[in-house]
Amino acid sequence: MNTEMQGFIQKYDLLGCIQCGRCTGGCPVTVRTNLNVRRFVYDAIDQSMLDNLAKLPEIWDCTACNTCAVRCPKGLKPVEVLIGLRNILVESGVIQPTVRDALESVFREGNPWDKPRAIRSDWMQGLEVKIAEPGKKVENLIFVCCTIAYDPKVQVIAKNLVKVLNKAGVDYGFIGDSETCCSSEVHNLGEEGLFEMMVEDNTELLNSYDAARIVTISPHCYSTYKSQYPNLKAKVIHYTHLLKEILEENKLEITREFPQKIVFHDPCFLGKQNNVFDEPRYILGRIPGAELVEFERKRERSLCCEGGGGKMWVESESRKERLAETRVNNARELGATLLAVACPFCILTLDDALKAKGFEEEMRVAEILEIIGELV
Amino acid sequence: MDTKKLSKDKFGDFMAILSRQKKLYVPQKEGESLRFAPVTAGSQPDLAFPNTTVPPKSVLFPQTETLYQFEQGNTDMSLPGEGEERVLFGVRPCDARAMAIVDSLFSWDVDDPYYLTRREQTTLLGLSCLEPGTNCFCTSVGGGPASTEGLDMLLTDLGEAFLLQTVTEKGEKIIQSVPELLEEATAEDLKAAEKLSQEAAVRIARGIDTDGIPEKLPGLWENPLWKDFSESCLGCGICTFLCPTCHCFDIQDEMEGFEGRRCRMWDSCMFSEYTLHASGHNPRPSRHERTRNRVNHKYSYFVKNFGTIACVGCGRCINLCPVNIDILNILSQVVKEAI
Amino acid sequence: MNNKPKIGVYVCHCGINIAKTVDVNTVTEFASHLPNVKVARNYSYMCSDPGQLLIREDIKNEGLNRVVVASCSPRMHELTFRKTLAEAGLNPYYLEMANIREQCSWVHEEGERATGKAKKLVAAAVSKVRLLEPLQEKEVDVEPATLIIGGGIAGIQAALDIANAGFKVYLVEKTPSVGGRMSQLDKTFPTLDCSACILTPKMVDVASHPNIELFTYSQVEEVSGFVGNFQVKVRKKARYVDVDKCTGCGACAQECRLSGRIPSEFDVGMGKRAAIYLPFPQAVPAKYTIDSQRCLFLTRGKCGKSPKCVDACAAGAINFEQKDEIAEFKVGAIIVATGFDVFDASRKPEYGYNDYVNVITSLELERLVSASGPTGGSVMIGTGEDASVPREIAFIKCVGSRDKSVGNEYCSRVCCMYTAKLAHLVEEKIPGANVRVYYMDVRAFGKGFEEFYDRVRREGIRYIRGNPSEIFKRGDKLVIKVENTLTSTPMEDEVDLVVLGVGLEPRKDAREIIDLLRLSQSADRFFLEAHPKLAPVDTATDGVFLAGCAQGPKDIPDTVAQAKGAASSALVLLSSGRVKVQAQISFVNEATCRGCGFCVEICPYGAIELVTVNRMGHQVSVARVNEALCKGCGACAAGCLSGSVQQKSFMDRQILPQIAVLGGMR
Amino acid sequence: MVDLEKLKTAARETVSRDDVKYLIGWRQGTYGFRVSPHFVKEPEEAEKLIFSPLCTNNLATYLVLTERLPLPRGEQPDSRKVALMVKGCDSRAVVQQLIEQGIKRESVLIIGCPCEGVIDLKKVEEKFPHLPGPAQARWSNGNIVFHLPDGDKEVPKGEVLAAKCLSCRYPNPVMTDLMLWEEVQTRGNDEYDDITELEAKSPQERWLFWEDKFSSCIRCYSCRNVCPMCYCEDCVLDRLNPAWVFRSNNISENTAFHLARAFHLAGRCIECGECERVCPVGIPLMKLNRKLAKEVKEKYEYIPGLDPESKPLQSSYRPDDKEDFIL
Amino acid sequence: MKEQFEPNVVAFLCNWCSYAGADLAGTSRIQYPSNLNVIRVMCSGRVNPLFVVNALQQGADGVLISGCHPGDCHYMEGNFYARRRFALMKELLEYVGVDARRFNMSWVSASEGSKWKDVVQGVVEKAKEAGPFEQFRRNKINW
Repeated sequence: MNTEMQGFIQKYDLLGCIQCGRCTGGCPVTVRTNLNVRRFVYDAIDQSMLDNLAKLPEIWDCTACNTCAVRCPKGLKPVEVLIGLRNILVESGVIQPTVRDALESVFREGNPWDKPRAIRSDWMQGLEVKIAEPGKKVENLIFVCCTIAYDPKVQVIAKNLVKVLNKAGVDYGFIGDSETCCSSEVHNLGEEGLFEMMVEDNTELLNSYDAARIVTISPHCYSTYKSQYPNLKAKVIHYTHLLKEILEENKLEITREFPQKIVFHDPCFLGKQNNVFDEPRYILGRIPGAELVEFERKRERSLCCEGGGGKMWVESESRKERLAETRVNNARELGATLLAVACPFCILTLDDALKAKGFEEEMRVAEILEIIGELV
Repeated sequence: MDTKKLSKDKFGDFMAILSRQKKLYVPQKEGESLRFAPVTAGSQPDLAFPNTTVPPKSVLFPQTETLYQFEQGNTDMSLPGEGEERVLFGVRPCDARAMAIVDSLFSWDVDDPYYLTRREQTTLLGLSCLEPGTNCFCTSVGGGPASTEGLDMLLTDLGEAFLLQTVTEKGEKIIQSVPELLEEATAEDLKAAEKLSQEAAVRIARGIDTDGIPEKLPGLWENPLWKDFSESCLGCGICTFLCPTCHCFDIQDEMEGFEGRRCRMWDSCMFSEYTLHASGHNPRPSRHERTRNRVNHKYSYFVKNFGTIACVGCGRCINLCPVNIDILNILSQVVKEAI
Repeated sequence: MNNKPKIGVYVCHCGINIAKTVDVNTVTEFASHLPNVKVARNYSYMCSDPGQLLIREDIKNEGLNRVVVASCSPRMHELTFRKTLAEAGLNPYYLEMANIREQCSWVHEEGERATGKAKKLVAAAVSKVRLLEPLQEKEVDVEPATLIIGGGIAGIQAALDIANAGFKVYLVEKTPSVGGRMSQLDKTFPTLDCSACILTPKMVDVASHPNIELFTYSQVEEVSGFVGNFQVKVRKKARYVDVDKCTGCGACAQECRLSGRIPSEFDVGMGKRAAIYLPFPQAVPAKYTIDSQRCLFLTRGKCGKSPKCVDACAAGAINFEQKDEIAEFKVGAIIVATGFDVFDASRKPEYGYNDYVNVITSLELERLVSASGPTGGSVMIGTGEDASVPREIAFIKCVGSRDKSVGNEYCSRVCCMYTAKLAHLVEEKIPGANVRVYYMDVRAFGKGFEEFYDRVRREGIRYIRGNPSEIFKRGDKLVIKVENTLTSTPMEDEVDLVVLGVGLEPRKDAREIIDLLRLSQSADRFFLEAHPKLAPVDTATDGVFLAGCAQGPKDIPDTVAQAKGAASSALVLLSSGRVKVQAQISFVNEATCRGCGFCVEICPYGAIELVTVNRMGHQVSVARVNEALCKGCGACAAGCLSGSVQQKSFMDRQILPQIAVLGGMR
Repeated sequence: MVDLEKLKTAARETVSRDDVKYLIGWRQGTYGFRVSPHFVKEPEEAEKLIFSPLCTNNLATYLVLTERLPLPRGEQPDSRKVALMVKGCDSRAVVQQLIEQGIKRESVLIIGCPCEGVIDLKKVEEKFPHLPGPAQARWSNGNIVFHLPDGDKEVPKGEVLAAKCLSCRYPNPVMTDLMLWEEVQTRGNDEYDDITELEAKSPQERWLFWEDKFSSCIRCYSCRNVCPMCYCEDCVLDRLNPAWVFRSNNISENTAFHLARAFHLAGRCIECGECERVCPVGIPLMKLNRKLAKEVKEKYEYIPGLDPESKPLQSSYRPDDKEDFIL
Repeated sequence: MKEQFEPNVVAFLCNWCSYAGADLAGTSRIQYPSNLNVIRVMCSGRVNPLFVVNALQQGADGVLISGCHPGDCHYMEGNFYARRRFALMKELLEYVGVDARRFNMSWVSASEGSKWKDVVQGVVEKAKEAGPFEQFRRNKINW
């Protein structure tokens, strides 16, 4: 047994657990997998069990939505126990090839998508983008997110942000090619060593700018910078904070009518984990002609889309329909014509679900920036 | 008295012999300040100064001095040791004159054994003051760059060599103890030294005609000038502690558990508790009475008692006053007011 | 008087407890040579009668004026030996003890070292005792009256006990009626007797007792003074109804334009009242009050042509000109019985309390099952035509208790039992209903509790172990997401009604009381008692006592018991009539005080104030210690830059010699 | 921009007021680069007032230095206001005195002189030694121009300014009744680099450093007397019973004296640097004071002399104050 | 033979928690080094930080302040003031080169007799490591 395992009880405060079951009760994936996170907290107290626990396939079902930690009455973080178990596997090298590739890609290229560093800013082509310079004052330093930078399906988010920022005349700067992965998913996949390294590197990089705020586009980057980077000098915000600010100060006008019935899906990393609920709704509320409806499971009770927790690179078995499909179904029942989100992962999972369900005719999944960009 | 010449290349040997004979004090840096301290291995004499921050009185009249030690519940007391022979090298003429002034106080009505013994055991080797400081005014108070009053021997830096002029027997003895290092001084040497000190005297930029000041002061007792000049006074002890002629002391018992010692230590007439009575009454309750006392003591009372002004014009009180209270300005105001 | 120290040093053998390790003869011999020591002796038991006699004889015969006893801890026998000194006619504070047992002979086996340390401790004591000064223990009279803040069951009970003992009580209640939370309850566990039936008579007694002056709709504004002598200011808020004229007929409320339009506090918002109202039918006093925040006339200056209540009141009791009044009086003791707030269920958004009408709190259910409640005692979801009777009913316990995520780590102590009670009542009111209780632990610790829990379970209430995590709607059912932790089964339970077993919290306005009385809070934010076990009703402020849920969650029997405890503590004070104040207190050398007020800020008891004095013609401000308030901690003395504040018996000049001896003696 | 005419006019008007006792400002000294505090009682005395890079003195000290002599029975003390010219740092002293009730707000009239930094006399006298006649200086575009007998000399600020001014965070008075001219730009953002540097040394090195400095102390008490925060009428360090520190001059008592002095200023020192400036033997006292200022800022987020409504640091606490040093 | 250095530690204990805790260690007969001597004050808030300077001057090789745990102060707040004062005094002492091992502060409650032993052992051990503190001692310098 290594010393890391010795520390499991202390590290995750396992003895603080009173077995109330709120973690498992709140876990969104229990309806479709065998994951019972409380049992892991309970079983992990026996150090000799750790290696066996780490081999259970359920540990890869967790989406890191954090509901278990938010709900825990004793302040424990059951999700981290699962990540700790993943770490044991990663250390021993027994991981799925897709995961290994993603981690290696972060190490080599600074992104999990196995794309070259050099083309990170390719999405900017044809746009008037301001690039921030280290040491120079900039109000808003924009952090793009690997998925948005590389995945052509969601690059539009960043492009539209540029459009919005330019229109609003906000002082901003992008990082450009030196931008590297926030490593949220590296942590969630259990690669602690790489994560620590990335935190150090990224802290140095981000602190080299004289920025008042770091504006993240993805809630995953937002949440990670906010809670796992203790030494950042600038304040970290999500773009919805900035966009709300812009709209409040009337720096941007949405003139075009948009007669749609919109339902907003709260991303876990934005809502549950960081209590950003009102900003996206404010922005959507400013769209002329749009009608806002709400899910039954909204805000603190929002249902996870299963995009996080490294699930982009992990295949796991399940019993029932995907939560993203449930979500799309619910949206359809509400009569929504537009399912709005504020997260690149949610876009990908919900859009997939939409297509799998064949609802493309009646409904559309779109990022808030996508909509706003179209309307200004 | 004798005149000799000490070549600079033999200066090191000269000092070495002196330090073997007696405890040798030379001006040395301590912190940022310059003061007389015993020569130890590796200590550096520093002679490029108008005068030391702390005057040499700190050796003859230490800031703190144990008079005797005692134990509670026990009438025995123990006295300090015998003391030792010492030499102070590099004393400026003004500071030496100051010691002569202090001598008259400590041998006044009652001989002070602590001071006088130490004075007797100490030889003062002076150094002519060839680069006067900004606020030097020794020439206004009866001194000069090459004054020998209070010294046992005066040295003058002639460039390649020092000219040695003995003043007392103690000085003679020093010369006699190092015959091998010395050569006879020539008339030219004496002349050169004379010239150097005269030139130095010319370079003294500040001064005042002190004639009549002692007589005028008593009449200015209630004059507003004291208030005017003391308004900005902080009541600190810089001007007095660093004055080479100030000699006031306090006696205190310092207790440690059941043991204690009686000691005397420098006091300053600028301190608020200086003349504070046990009743709480203070005849000099504010800074203007104290300022008045400081000037009067030097330029009036001491003159009356000992026939000399108790100020040697070293300029320390002007140089170091944090609020630019300038005794020359006070004196010139005294002169003006008296007319 | 010649006060040159003449010290007697008495070294105790304590049988062999000290003498076995410490060479008491050597220590005695050593002590005899210390300055100012006249006598040094040792004896087998200094605390025994002969031992004390030895000291008394020496004081008389040798003219001793200071005593050092080297024996056990001063915490053990300081008072004993002070008495010895006093009996011999010496000021008891001329004593210093050297602890050569607990902190020497018992903890160091090696004789030579222990003896050496004992010598040092004795020398340090001698060095200090020489400088001690005589102190006077002052006594002050106690005002034979008590202020009780809070008119719930705790305040009511304490008031009745003290009043029955013949002392004056001022009972101050913030709301228009006494009764508190207990009056909102329907039945009480585990006996199921009617809450109103047992409470109402006591409410009436309080109002009619000749020794009790009742202030309802009033607030304590200011408390100054100290134990035995508190000055109190109470603001009687304007009711806009002349209580002497009001007959409580209720005609005004019926006529009020806002009748049935304002959520009733008593019914937790489920029922409605008028702008002029009686909080509940059995309210005491049975006098109406106008809600100045709602009344149309008071808020807008206009109510139709004229206020309807005025027209309706035959007694002419309504008076819109009424102003707040201030009452001032003196008391010797204060009892804080301010109660609790129920946990605000909307702080757990995952339970959808704000979103769903069929998610209610236990207090709301309490009103629903009450015959005097908004539904006349039937358990219904919603109101009016949409109202329906729930069949599937779930209780969730520990809502807002034992939960760090809302900052409440404590157990609220009543939820387990009231849940059992309510489950039982629901089952009784809705025959055939399916009632289940979701729980983490069942804590049935009180008398008859376990038996009641047993009964309820046997009646068919299902207890499922698992704390629900989320509630949302699916169709017309509520879905409870929960894990049955006994079977490790995550499940979704569909029900009609969810009852949240909300916990008890410190009152939101607790800060006002803290500032008023300088109380402290424990980690759970309830008021802190002086000692959790041995002084559970006392506080760190002498003369201020706690009763009921203000100190921590409690059920009714415990509340009443503590109220009686607080009443008896107050009575001890009142009936003795005198109270001794600390002697080793702080004092100020006004001549050197610079008036910066650091000590004033530091003093936890508000015992120091700045006063203006004439110093040789100048008005200067200096600190002054109120000797009755000072508790003698000395924190002011250590914080005084000019050394002007000193603590008697612990003055700088008394401590520094101790340091010199202990630090310097090798 | 310094406007001397405006300053003098304001001073004349101020001292003409019935409720003003006198005004304290600066005037040229008797020689060299010295400046002396100037007490203006009559309007015509305002003519001598100056404001220049030579005005080092923190005049706030005089608000608490005046002796309160016994008044004859029946005579009322002069309770009129004292008008005071302040630089940024000086104004913090006034604010801190208000916090500590050392003075009353109504007894002082604060005239603000936004300041571009004052000289370090030692640095200047090294550059231009031996100047028996008085000299003047003024600020000029980031430089300081000295008017010397042999013509004007312009020197970059960095070469002659006092260290405290190079990292000054509060060049503009933080509280005034009258601001004489427009505020100047804040120059520094003090990171306490000098303190960190000394902290990095070994304990032995630090002891030797301070031993050297403290052993040269002559206990003249100028550091204490010049300090605007040291206004106890009877300083504990002067007291004989109990004798906290003996008057004896030796390394033990000197060290104890300086520790006590520094500690008493914890959370109170407003870093005007006067103690270090006046020390005749050059003890770097600000290195002591600033160490505590740094700790107070880091540990308790407290900066003295800014908010007259704030509670003094030494008489306040937070339940969650750091306690990593406790066993 | 090289004699082992026996340090002298002066401790200030509050009456209600730490002094009582030390008494408890006594009644429980828990053994600890005899190098530490206690001065009893009513509250750790009474301890003037200058006492520490004074103790070092008067010959102590180490100093300990001990009071109630935060929130447990008999006088409610005294130990909070003590904590602030000594946090700063400790910094100051270390800054002038006083060995960090010479100054200690602890929270020991009336029930922590064995913690008291640990504290004393630790403090004495540290003072021993730091060695005699001659440089600052009064009686070595000018007597």
